[in-house]
Amino acid sequence: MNIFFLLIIILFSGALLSFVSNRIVPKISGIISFLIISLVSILFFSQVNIGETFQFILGEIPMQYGVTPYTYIFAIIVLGLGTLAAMYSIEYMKDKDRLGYFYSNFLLTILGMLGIVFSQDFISLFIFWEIMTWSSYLLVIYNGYNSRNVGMKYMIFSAIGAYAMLTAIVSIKANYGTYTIAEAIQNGAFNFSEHMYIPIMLLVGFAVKAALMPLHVWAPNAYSKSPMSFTSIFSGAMSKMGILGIGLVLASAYSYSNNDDTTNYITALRYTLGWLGGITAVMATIYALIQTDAKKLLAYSSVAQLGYIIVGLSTGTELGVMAALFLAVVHGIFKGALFMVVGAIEKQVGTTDMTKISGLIRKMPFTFFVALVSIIALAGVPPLGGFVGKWMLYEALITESNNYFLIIVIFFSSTAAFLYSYRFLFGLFLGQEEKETEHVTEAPITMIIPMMILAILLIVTGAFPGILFEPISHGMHNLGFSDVNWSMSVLVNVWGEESNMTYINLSIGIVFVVIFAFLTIKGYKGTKNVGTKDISTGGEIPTENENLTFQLDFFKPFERAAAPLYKRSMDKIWNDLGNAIDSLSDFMRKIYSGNGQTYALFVVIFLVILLLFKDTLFAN
Amino acid sequence: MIFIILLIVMAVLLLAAAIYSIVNRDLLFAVMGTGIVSVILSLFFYLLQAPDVALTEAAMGIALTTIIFIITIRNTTRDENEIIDKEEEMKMKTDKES
Amino acid sequence: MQEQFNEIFIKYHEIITIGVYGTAIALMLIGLYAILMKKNLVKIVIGLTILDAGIHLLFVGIGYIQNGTAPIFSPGYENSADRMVDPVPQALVLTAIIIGFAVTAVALSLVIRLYKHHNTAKIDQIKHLKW
Amino acid sequence: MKQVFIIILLIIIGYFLANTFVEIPFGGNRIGNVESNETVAGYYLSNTAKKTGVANVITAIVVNYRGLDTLGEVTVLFLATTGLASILYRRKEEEEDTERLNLPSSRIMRSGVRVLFPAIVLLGIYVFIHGHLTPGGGFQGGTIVATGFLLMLISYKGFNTDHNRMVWIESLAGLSFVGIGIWGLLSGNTFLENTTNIGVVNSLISGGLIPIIYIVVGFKVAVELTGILDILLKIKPKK
Amino acid sequence: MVISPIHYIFVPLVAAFAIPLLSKLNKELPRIIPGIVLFYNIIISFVLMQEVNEVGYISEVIAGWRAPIGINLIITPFSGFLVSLISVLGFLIWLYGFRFKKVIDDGELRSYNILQMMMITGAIGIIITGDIFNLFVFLEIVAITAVSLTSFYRGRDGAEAGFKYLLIGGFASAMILLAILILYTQVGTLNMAEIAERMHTVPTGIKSTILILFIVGFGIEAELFPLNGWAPDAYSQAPGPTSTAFAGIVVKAGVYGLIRIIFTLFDIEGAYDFLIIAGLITMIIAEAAALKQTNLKRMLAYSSIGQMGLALIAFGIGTKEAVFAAMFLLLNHAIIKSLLFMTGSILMYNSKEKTISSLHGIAKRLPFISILFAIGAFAIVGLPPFSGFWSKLYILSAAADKEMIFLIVTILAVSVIEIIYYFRVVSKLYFAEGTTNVEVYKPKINAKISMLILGIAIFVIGFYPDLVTGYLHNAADILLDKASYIQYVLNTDSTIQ
Repeated sequence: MNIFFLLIIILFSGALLSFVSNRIVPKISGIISFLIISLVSILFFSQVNIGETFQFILGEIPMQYGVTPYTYIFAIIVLGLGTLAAMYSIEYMKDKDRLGYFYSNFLLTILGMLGIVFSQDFISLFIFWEIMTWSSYLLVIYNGYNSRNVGMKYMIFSAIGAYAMLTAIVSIKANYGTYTIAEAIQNGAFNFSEHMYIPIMLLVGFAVKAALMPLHVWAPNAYSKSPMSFTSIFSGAMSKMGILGIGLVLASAYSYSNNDDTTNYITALRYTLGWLGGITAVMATIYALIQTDAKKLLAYSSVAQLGYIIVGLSTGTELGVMAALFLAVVHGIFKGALFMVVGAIEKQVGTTDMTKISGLIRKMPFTFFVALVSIIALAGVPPLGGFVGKWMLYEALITESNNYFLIIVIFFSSTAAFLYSYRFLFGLFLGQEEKETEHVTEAPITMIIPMMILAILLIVTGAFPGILFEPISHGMHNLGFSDVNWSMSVLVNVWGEESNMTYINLSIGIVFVVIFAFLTIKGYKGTKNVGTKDISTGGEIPTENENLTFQLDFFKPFERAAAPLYKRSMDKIWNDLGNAIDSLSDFMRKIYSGNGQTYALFVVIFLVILLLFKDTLFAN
Repeated sequence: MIFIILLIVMAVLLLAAAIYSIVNRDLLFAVMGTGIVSVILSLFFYLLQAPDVALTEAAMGIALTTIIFIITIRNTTRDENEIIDKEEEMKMKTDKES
Repeated sequence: MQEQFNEIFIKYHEIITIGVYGTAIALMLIGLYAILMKKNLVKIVIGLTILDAGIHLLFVGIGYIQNGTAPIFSPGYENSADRMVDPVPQALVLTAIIIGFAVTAVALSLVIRLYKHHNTAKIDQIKHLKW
Repeated sequence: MKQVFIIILLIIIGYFLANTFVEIPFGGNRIGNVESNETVAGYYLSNTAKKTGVANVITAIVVNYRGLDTLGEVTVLFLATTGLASILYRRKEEEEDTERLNLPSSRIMRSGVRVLFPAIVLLGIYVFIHGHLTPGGGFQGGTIVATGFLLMLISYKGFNTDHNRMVWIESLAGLSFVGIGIWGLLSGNTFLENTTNIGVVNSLISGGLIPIIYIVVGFKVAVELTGILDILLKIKPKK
Repeated sequence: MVISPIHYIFVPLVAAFAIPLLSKLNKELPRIIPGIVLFYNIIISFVLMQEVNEVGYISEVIAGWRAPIGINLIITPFSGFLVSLISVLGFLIWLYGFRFKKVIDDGELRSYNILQMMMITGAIGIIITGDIFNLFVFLEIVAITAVSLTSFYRGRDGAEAGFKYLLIGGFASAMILLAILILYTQVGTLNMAEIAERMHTVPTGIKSTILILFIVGFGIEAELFPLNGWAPDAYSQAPGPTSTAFAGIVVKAGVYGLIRIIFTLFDIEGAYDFLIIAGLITMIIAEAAALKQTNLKRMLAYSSIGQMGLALIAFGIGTKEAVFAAMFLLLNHAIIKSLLFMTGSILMYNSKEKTISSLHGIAKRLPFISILFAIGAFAIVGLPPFSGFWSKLYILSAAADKEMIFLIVTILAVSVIEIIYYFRVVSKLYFAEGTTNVEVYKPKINAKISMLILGIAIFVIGFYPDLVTGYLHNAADILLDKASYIQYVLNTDSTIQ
């Protein structure tokens, strides 16, 4: 029994098992799925050794499974995050119904992502891609009637992407005679000389999952509407599948960038991707600023982060790609943690509306700690992992790419990221407590543990980024980049300047801790608790039910500044397109007027047309 | 010679009967028209040395097809445009009594 | 008699051709016209029968050979096989006529039911099912 | 407007059909570019008499050479009857107050029909018994018999076809048709094969199974058509 | 008695003629006998399929006359595949329709069973006959039975749908008769093989006219675009088993007729391009019309038309891979769409106003039916790992080999529309608060079994397509090899068993 098969069969049977078992023993399927996933990850990290492949024929198509160092990076994200999310969701999903449905699709999603990691040929890649897509669709609409349209939008965009991918795949088969990824790259499927639509369509397909600019419309709603325990892998891991594909295609495209006929195209591609990523980052950040719902805020912020990653990939230099991959891993970690945090708050408080709750720091200290750590990572502040990624990204942009607007854009968006991350932290945790949140207690232990693990991971990766650099550099070598040489936590970039992460991080970390402790002590001394709604200054008493927390219009001036941007969103354009198609189809079906005689007339007209054009149509 | 004249006459009659059965508003007469069409058609067949077909067409087209058409008209409506005027009704009644 | 008939046939061949083929095609077109223009269901069925009649006439017409005899051997074979008209189209027409009658019967029964259901026999008023 | 449009369409169709048929000269034996002895018609004309012993070539074709067509055709009639029965089906509770639609029939007609009826039926039976010798056969004879029944049905209120008996006849006729076919399959080795000796052409007992099949077909057709008429006549006119 | 193709014909006929008598013995016999017959068909199919897969052709002549003289039945791997498919489906449909209608008089019952059985027989006859006029006869059998079954329910607009079907069907038969007539005047024979052999002698103008008449005639049965007005009405009005049979069986027969005419009889290259164009238009318009349907069965009907368009496109591409892909699509469509119609008719049966929107949250009451419907929907839009994916993949790769990028893009764009309307229904079934306290009609065990078999088939073919691909490749090769067909039919003596 081949190990890849074994893993996939375990996951599949686990999905069936958790579907069936819930009908027999209620609530058990959560534990089952957790056990299954942890079993799979144990098997994977113990049994699977990189580079071995396994071939077989299915449907007369040679299929090939295996793990390259490059995909290994993503396997780490998927399995690690998947295990933690499964563990987390045991408690989180406890008192929901349709658990069998949820967990079977959860496992199928993991199966899909793992399969994508495994698959060394396009067909199995596509198969697993689709499995991942529809199972995640079923999870997006899990929350019921109101999220059906969200799910529909998600499904439509995924379908468009997947079918663009399929077109590219069949064209590769037709033109380069292979379905295998490695051979396709060897035969130069992605050189931009002829059949340029092939890599472009592939990129479109992957970019949908990576929520790139014109195709990102589904992402914020889908992320925020689906159950949080799933969103943590939805945003943390599944979006990285798009990154995987994009990295693959771009890497092989860059390898042709120095022969003359294609270099212009590839530069153009790099610029477009870079700009799209940058615009995605900025726009998503600006939208994130005005959200009052924490989930929505995080959703937009993860779109922005994906924008960074794509910018990094688009530089096409060792440092940039490395930064992108590093960011991908770190983003998986902290965004998973953040969605878990929001999920915990949702479970404990009942809402995630930042205008309704505040001051949870005393109620849920551990959750707050996790949130703090991951927010710091998100904002790219030292000493955490996010900083390392961003730092490398900036270095790559400044030193090696020469479009400075992009740099400015990125800088701007990451500074703006400070704002929303501050708002998130402040709105949920700091500030005075509300009357409504008095009953709130800390989340149950099985939800705390995974969050804590993630937080610790963040700190570790911040302090010793080398832990991540090792697999990443292997992966990049596998991608064909001459390796960025590194030693444990010392990164030597291409000109050999050393930049010692550990000392920077540790020093900054110490400073942070001191300041933080100082602030806490200061903060506890002589603070006076007033309800946040108590603003009866100036003699006028507000009526009961109007909510005047500072959380409303948190960034009012900023909103006013960016008002024109909010007016025209991508959403509207897509909606208009959809309505146009809808009415067109409604017009088309009017052809079938219920009158039988009309149908007979159609037959005669058809006959006459054929007769008139018979010499052109049926010329012998 | 007689063959040709017969043929031409029959052709004219055939088309005339067909057109009559198409244009006539009174379905009963239209059905009679189709009956005439099949009468002449069976003659045609006979003339073209197809006695079997002529027999079949005679029995089928003249008797059976016509009668099922008439039954249908009795069960639906006699006027093509469904404006049944009084004296039609009266005539039907008198038919009933006799 | 025989050879006189032959030369008549040769002389007026076009007329005869038109007389048979033209009549048949004209019948078909008349039937088609009824099907396409007439609103009354019974008229439409009449059109179908006339269309069929035209096709049957064509069948027999192509089978005919000049001054041939019916494909039936009389006792003693004084009518030889090579002067017989083509029997295959006639055999096919037999089948086609019976089938046409069956179709007509079913169509008329449907007309009766439609009239009972909709209380009209106009095809353009019977369109509950559309789009 | 619509009329003009449709007439134009019809003219186009007629034009193309005429174009096709002017290349098929009327009279004179011509089959495309094929010699007449290569066509199936040539084969039938030259071989029917000695190979099937049937004087009426059309009967030979309909019953023997293309027997499957005839079987299918009988089936079509049978299915049309069944379909009519299901389309115009009335539940039991609607059954009782259905008197048959009586067309106006005078006394003269009634007495005439009474005289004619046996003659017509006899004629029909004659036609389908002599199907292999003279023009006509099962279809024609069956149709004639059905016409006789039709006359009785429309002129006599009291005259009722025994439904039970009709079911028996039609089932047995159909079964015997298929049975003869299967017997051919068993005795010879193809379906409907004419394995009995074919006798002398133009004698009544000739052509082996062909006359038998045609008689069976005659019964079947007669009963089917009578059944169709019976069903149609039983409809209560809408008032 | 050795099993031979003629068994397909006479066994159902014996049953059909005998049922009226036997129904006097026992009221249950009319229900049961068709099941036995259809099951016997399955046995025949499996015997013949194994044989034909080795031999290549099975031919049997009627009344002991060799091929051009008498009528012959011929089974190629292609027709054998279709016939076996139809036999299995026919049995499953019988199983599903057994006691489907709750209140039914015995008179009605008898005619219903006879008609259903004979419709399947007629479809089989269309496929296995080797004689063009005989094909017409079988076509008429199918037409009459189909019309009678369409207007079987008297409460609804069955008669209307039936009349439309009959009107257009009358057109079809007239066109085919005319085509046969002209063809006979040119080649002097009715046997398909001999026609194909002599086709090159026919002048081009006449040839194309004949082809056009045939295309119109069979296009009506195969639901080409301007000719398919009858289809949605008939599908939506017929009883559940019958509309299943329409989608699974009757359409297949029509498509087979069209393919047989274009591939075997004629040698006109333009016809292939015509197939592509017509199929493309059919697919686009049908799917667009399906997008806004409110009646579930009507929506399924339009989607079935669209799938047929896709099949015609694939046939029109004309390479071996494309034909293979098209056959695979026919197989998948037969299985999946039958499942969808079976489940869909039960769902519709439970909705008062026969609309999709009245099915809110019915999955709580009918979990089994709903999950089968969902599986069918996922499979028909071609999501892996269900079976529909493979046929779509093969079609696309066949199109890509001919560098038809536009075709690929169109097909995939249409599939996006398909995804939209199917997923709309599925999410309505599952995720909508509906009045779930109504009394629902639950299917009997036999219906459940037949639906379950189809659902399992979807999974099996989806996970292991190599089960069928080998046979289908063989079938495609032999379908495209016209010369050997002619040679085989014309140069074999009268007795092949």
